[in-house]
Amino acid sequence: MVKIDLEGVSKRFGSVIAVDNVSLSVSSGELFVLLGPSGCGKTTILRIIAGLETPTSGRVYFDGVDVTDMPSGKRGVGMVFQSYAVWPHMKVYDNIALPLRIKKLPQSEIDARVRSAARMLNIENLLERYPFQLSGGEKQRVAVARAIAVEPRVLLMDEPLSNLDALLRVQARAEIKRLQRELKITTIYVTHDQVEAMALADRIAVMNKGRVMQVGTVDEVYNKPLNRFVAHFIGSSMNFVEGTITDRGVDIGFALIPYSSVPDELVGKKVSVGIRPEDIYLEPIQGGVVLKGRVVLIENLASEYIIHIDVSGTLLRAKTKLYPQGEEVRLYIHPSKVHVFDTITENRIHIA
Amino acid sequence: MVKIDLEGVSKRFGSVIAVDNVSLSVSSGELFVLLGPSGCGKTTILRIIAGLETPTSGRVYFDGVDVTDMPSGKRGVGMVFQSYAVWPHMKVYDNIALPLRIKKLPQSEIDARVRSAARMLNIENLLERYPFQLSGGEKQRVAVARAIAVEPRVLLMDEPLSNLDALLRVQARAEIKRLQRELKITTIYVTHDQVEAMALADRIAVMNKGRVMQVGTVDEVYNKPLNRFVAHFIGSSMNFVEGTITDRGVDIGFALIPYSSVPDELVGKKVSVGIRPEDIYLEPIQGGVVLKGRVVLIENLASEYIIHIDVSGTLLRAKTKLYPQGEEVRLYIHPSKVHVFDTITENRIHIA
Amino acid sequence: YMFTRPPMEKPVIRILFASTQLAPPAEQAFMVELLTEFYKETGIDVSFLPFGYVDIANKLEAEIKAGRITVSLVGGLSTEIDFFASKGLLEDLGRFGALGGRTFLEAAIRAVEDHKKIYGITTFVPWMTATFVVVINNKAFDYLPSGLTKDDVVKGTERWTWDAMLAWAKNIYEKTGKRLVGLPAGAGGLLHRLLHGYLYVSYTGYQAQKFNSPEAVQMWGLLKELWRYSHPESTTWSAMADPLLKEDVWLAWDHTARVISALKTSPEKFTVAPVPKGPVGRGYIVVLAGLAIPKGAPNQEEAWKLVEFLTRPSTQARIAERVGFFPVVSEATPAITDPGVKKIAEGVTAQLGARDSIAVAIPPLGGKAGDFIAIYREAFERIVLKGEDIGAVLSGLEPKLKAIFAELKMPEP
Amino acid sequence: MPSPLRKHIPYILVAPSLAYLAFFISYPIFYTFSLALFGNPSPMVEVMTSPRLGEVALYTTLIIATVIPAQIVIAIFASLFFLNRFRGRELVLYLFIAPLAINEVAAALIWYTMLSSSGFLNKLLINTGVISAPIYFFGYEFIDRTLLAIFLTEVWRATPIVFIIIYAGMQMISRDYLEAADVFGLNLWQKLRYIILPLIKPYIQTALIIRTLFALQVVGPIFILAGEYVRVLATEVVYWYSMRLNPGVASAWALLIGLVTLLLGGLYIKLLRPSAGAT
Amino acid sequence: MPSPLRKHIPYILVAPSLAYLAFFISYPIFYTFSLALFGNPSPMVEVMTSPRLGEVALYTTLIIATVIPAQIVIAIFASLFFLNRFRGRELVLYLFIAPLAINEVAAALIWYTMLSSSGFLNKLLINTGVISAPIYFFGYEFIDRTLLAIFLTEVWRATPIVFIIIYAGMQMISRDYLEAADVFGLNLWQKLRYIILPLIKPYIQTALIIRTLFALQVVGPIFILAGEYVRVLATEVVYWYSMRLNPGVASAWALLIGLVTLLLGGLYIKLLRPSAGAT
Ligand SMILES: Nc1ncnc2c1ncn2[C@@H]1O[C@H](COP(=O)(O)OP(=O)(O)OP(=O)(O)O)[C@@H](O)[C@H]1O
Ligand SMILES: Nc1ncnc2c1ncn2[C@@H]1O[C@H](COP(=O)(O)OP(=O)(O)OP(=O)(O)O)[C@@H](O)[C@H]1O
Ligand SMILES: [Mg+2]
Ligand SMILES: [Mg+2]
Repeated sequence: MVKIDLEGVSKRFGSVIAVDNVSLSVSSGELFVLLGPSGCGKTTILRIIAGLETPTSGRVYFDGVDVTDMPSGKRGVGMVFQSYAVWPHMKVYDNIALPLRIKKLPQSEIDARVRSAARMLNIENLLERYPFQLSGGEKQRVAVARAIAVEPRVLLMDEPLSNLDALLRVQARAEIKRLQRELKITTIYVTHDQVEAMALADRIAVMNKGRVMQVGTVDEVYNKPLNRFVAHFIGSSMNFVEGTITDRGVDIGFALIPYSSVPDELVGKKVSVGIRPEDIYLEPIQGGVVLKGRVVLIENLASEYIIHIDVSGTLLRAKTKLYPQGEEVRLYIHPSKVHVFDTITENRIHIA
Repeated sequence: MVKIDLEGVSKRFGSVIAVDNVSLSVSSGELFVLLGPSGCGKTTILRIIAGLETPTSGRVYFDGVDVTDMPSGKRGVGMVFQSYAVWPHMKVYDNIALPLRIKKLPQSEIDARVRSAARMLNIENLLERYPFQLSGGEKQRVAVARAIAVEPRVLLMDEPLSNLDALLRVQARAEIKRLQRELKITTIYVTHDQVEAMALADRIAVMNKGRVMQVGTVDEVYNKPLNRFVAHFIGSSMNFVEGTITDRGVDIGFALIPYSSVPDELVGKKVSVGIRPEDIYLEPIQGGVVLKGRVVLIENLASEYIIHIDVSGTLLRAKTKLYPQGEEVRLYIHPSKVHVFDTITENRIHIA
Repeated sequence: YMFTRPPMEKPVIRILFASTQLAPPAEQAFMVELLTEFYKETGIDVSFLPFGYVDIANKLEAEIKAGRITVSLVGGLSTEIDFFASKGLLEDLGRFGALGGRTFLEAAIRAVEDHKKIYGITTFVPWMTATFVVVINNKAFDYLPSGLTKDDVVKGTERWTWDAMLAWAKNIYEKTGKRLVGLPAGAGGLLHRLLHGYLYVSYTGYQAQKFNSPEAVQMWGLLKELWRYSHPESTTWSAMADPLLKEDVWLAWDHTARVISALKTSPEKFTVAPVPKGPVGRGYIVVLAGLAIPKGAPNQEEAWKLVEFLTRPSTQARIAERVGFFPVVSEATPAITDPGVKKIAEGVTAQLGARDSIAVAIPPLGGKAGDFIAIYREAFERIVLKGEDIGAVLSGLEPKLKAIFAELKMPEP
Repeated sequence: MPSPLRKHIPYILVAPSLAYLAFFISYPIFYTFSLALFGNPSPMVEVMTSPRLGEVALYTTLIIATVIPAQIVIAIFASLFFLNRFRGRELVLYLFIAPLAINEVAAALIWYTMLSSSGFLNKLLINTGVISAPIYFFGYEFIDRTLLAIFLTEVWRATPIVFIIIYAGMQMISRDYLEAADVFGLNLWQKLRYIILPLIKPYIQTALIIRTLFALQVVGPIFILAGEYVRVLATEVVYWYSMRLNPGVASAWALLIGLVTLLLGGLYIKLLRPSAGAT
Repeated sequence: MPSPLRKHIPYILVAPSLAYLAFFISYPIFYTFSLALFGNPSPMVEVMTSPRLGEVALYTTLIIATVIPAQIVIAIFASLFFLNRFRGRELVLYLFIAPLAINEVAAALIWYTMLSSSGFLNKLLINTGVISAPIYFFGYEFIDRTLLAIFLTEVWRATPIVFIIIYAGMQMISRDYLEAADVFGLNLWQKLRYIILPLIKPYIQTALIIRTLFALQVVGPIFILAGEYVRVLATEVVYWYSMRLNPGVASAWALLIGLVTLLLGGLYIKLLRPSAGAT
């Protein structure tokens, strides 16, 4: 129920710029996901919001109130630390209960909350253990349980499920989402798992080298990446082909991707053209451009295949559930699924 | 270049049985993946192989030699700890170099190996930092670099890439695989990421509650899960429907999955039938069984959709790239992609 | 010790001088300095060897038994020499005749005479002395009680009694509101000496014999009274120099060595007086060090030369100034240059020379010395500090005191 | 280290040190016992029936029971304080630790001089008009205040040791744990109670043991500040050994010190057993 | 704690303790200085020009420079040893720590008795025929052996303190780091050199400071074992204070002790600055 705003926040550690002039707005009750490569500053942003780190410059607002200098404990945040930070001298139960005791909740309420959080994360049978008696994933779940049990106004989760198996992760993710919705907790969620990001996020921010590259819904980020970095980073790794804009579309050497209304000023521009493997079809689609190629390699991912195809010397990867029949194949690409970026600025060129 | 055998290995911590009578055989030069839910004993097995934990019972052999009581350092293993265990008082460079120095390698060789490992994991620019100056993912990469730089006979990796973003993970994974192949390092790799498991593994062991449930290639485990647990655990979560075997196939209430040669003794058996979401098609397939259903919910995973479909009161999930047209849909299932398990023993019933 | 010896011209005679005194390093250094001068003068090279008292006894005994004596001269307290003599380890010094140009003090002569009476020989030559005195801040003279003059105090006349001191303290207290008498009743203080060697002797004539007697009860009564005008911090003081300097007290009784620094710092402030007397006399302890020659010692003539050197007034004056032991010859005092030391030396001379004085020595009790002291200190604590009944305390402690002397088969002093 | 063979390695490695233990440690201990226990009358019996025992027990307890807790508390707060990095921190820290470098006898003398009736404190208070007559801290009549002076001196002199140990412990606490506490709203007191104190238990234990040990051995300052009239175990040892020349009884008192130390040490270890999880 | 306002909180919280620092800590320190420096002649000048200074420096250095390193080494190995859990560990541990409970004077007496010419050791060796004449450890002529006896006594008595501190430190090392060392083939020495010692630097530092401090203050045992012939800084303080009754010179020596302590303390802190990363 808190709206969080970052205004030009930067953080330097000596000569390292961990966060570089980030401005963000997280709506009240939103589940906001931070995505980005390792070392891009996600943890640092969470820590700044939590009040564990003072930004070198810039301000943080909760509901419009400047909290940049407010001590951490007063901000009403709950946090899952990337390193868990489970207190080693307390049993799991006490780890989860301590923040509640601090809040002077009645004993019965504390017990109920601890057990419900433990149930959500499948650690009910571990409540009497000490952290050193837990496996990595179990410890991580304790950290998550501790953060959600306090039902904070703001929930900050730093890769909370990275050490869990797929099944449990889906389950835990669903529980977190439910709780978050129910209590309308403004949540900022760091993850490396794009499926998780997409399943959870109201909106996503994609970061790189301390900067925010794009903020938007899953669809926006996936379908309209603002620059080459985002396009490359989101989804399975994109095929890139160099090309030139002509008045009829984009010429990528071995094919022309037709666009009807190309603005004159763009004509002749060198561009990088990105196509996702999953947007390359082996069966005909409506309005698709046809390419001819030769299958070079087939990777079996159990439920689907990555097919490496040589198209006039350029290697493209296509993701498909169908095993290709024969070596020579026809590929179909829809112009609306083709992303065009300026070769120099790497920014998206809107073209249709 | 070492063949590893576990023979009836168990490990108890007080009343907790972390590993329960596990026998495994990892071939020389193999990349063997351990998969299983959080807390199932993966780390414990690695630690037993590394010599950090003495099994309560059972023996460990390296190339047929009993190493159960051999001190860890003598075994020639390299390990990536789940908690990284990067030495905090040493710079990244020294963390990677120390094990090499211990081996008395020439200085130039050490430097070359440190830099090459760092390059593989994209941490070349962090060599002069202390661990406390690193992000979580960076620390994890240091741990990986340290383990691979020693070029051990046996490489044990406990979720080595869990804190990396997808792109980097793919890259690192490829590098690890390459190195492992090149040097023929027997590798045991723990991961929660099934895509990773499938991309890397020569063979997979699926564990549950300290036991090994199935060992096999990716294909075997995925296509012929030996029991309900493996079927459920591997791949995106399977649809399960109760049914009964008849002489013509398996009756699942709203449809009959036809099998031509049902052994007589199986007729009348209660079974659980599992169908993976990716094996439910919205377009006709050859030899498929047709079901009719109503779309209840569509989850957008950006590159594909999970479609929840009500089929005569039973909810099935289908994974598809196509957005369904209209509410009423037809589903197609191929009998060869249907997994049949005994409802009581939960073991696979081979039927065709 | 590194000091450059002069080049050897004539054949050097070496003698060993073993001493229980002046063992502390700085005093040793002083002795070495002194002996270097002696060497320059006589060509006799003396090695000064500080030893424990028991060690010297053992060494002498062993050497005499073996017939190979190395030590030519022994320095020690008169009581220690008494012990050596009782074992027959010493030469008769009578044969060396008198030392000219110096007059030994009354008390010193008496000690030598005492030994002669027991052993029939002159066992030692007095060397140096120390005793307890009363140091007075000159301001106190403004508060003398009626019937007591400054002269009485300084000269130690009939009127300078413990009662007079009490009256004086009381007068000071009434006029200034301050308790300005100081006694060394702290942990390392020598209060017990005041008790057995001064007050008891002055009131009963003995240190221990009349421990529990009406005279003793009277004495304790006086002390209790005096305590009321004594500085309360006295129980933490082991030496009076500091309280005197800070003017925490005006009248203080203590060992010469423990007040000397005050007098060295501000000689003009203080007067040193002999101790007051009691009904029986002016009881006081004299600590006397003497020089003796072991039986059959080598180079006895040279040793005697050293004795002569060490008892010369000029040497004595220097010893007083450097190590705080006082001269045993009256000619030495005027030779002292430091005004503070000189003041004390005068006080000591006055005390040692007083006619009505009863000099006593600390009884040589060996391992029982601690028990002996403890009895007096316990009496003080219980009677004066805790206010217990005098008679009861004394009767309670008396058997213990007697037991000590009984055990050692010694007469009670 | 798993091997059963390797389990013996420590023993083999330290065979010499075990011999050392057996001989050089046990023998002297037995020697003290024999000195203290045998004799006629047995010095230990003498001590146990001595009328001073009560007094000694009282003062020893009083001093130990006030000084040590005060030191632990001060050291904990000082450590918390010095964990903040502020300008001039190093200087203040050194100043705080400085008394360590002062000999205990010297320290006692300084405090004696400062608190004595004509000392600095009284002069200051009189000159500023706060009091008109000096406050006496020393002397038999003011033994309560003397105890206060002993308390102050000991705290002044020996707290830095406790501080050094506890500060080292606090610095070792992983920042994560404290940050988690901050985030979850624990205030300073709660952080202290629930996180810091449990985690530094082994240090508090070490500090307590070391301090008790030394507090039980303090002699010089007590003699200086209180004369003979505040008797504690250690002053009895010195008194019997060097004033009464009775090594037997001195040993018996020394043995009592040893026993009390071991007893308290055992108590601390028992009370401050680290929570199972704290590594 | 980010807020600029909060930055002041520590100051406010500890205003009283700052006052305490200013008054109760600084004043006595200045007092010692003034006592030691002023006077005519200045006691400090007297000390610095005294012929004993060389001797005192020699013996002090000899004792400090042998005892403390030996203690650190023994304590490190003992800690390594006691980290292994073996049967009877607690008992051996208590035995090892036991000398702590013995008063330093008592300890010295025990060793004196044991090593004296008619003592236990000589009797043992003579009776077992190892030697025929007693070995003398004490007396002016055998001052080298007396130093050995002092060394043994001090090591025996005070090593447990060093041990307690270093052991606490080793127990705090996260098991992970040691396990990583095991896996990567570091042997015991390498583990010690590369992992354990760097990580316990702060503890070694604490132990060094505390031990140096106390070693510089030892008087009783030296007087007992060596009489007056082994002169160190601390014995000079006592000598000048209680034998020569000269607080000025005593203070000057005490000040020297203080300076040496601070100097060595500073040195330890400098040499053992924890590696930047070790928290
Ligand atoms: N010291 C211990 N005491 C008690 N139980 C323990 C101890 N160590 C591990 N366990 C338990 O043993 C089981 C196996 O632990 P292990 O660490 O091997 O799991 P894991 O498969 O690695 O799990 P994860 O994926 O969460 O890391 C877990 O249930 C854990 O709680
Ligand atoms: N104390 C520090 N000193 C120097 N650099 C630091 C420090 N802390 C973090 N950094 C650097 O700041 C950058 C951002 O770190 P941060 O922990 O926010 O990354 P992250 O996005 O959370 O990465 P990961 O996904 O790997 O956890 C990294 O490059 C890291 O190396
Ligand atoms: Mg991070
Ligand atoms: Mg694990």
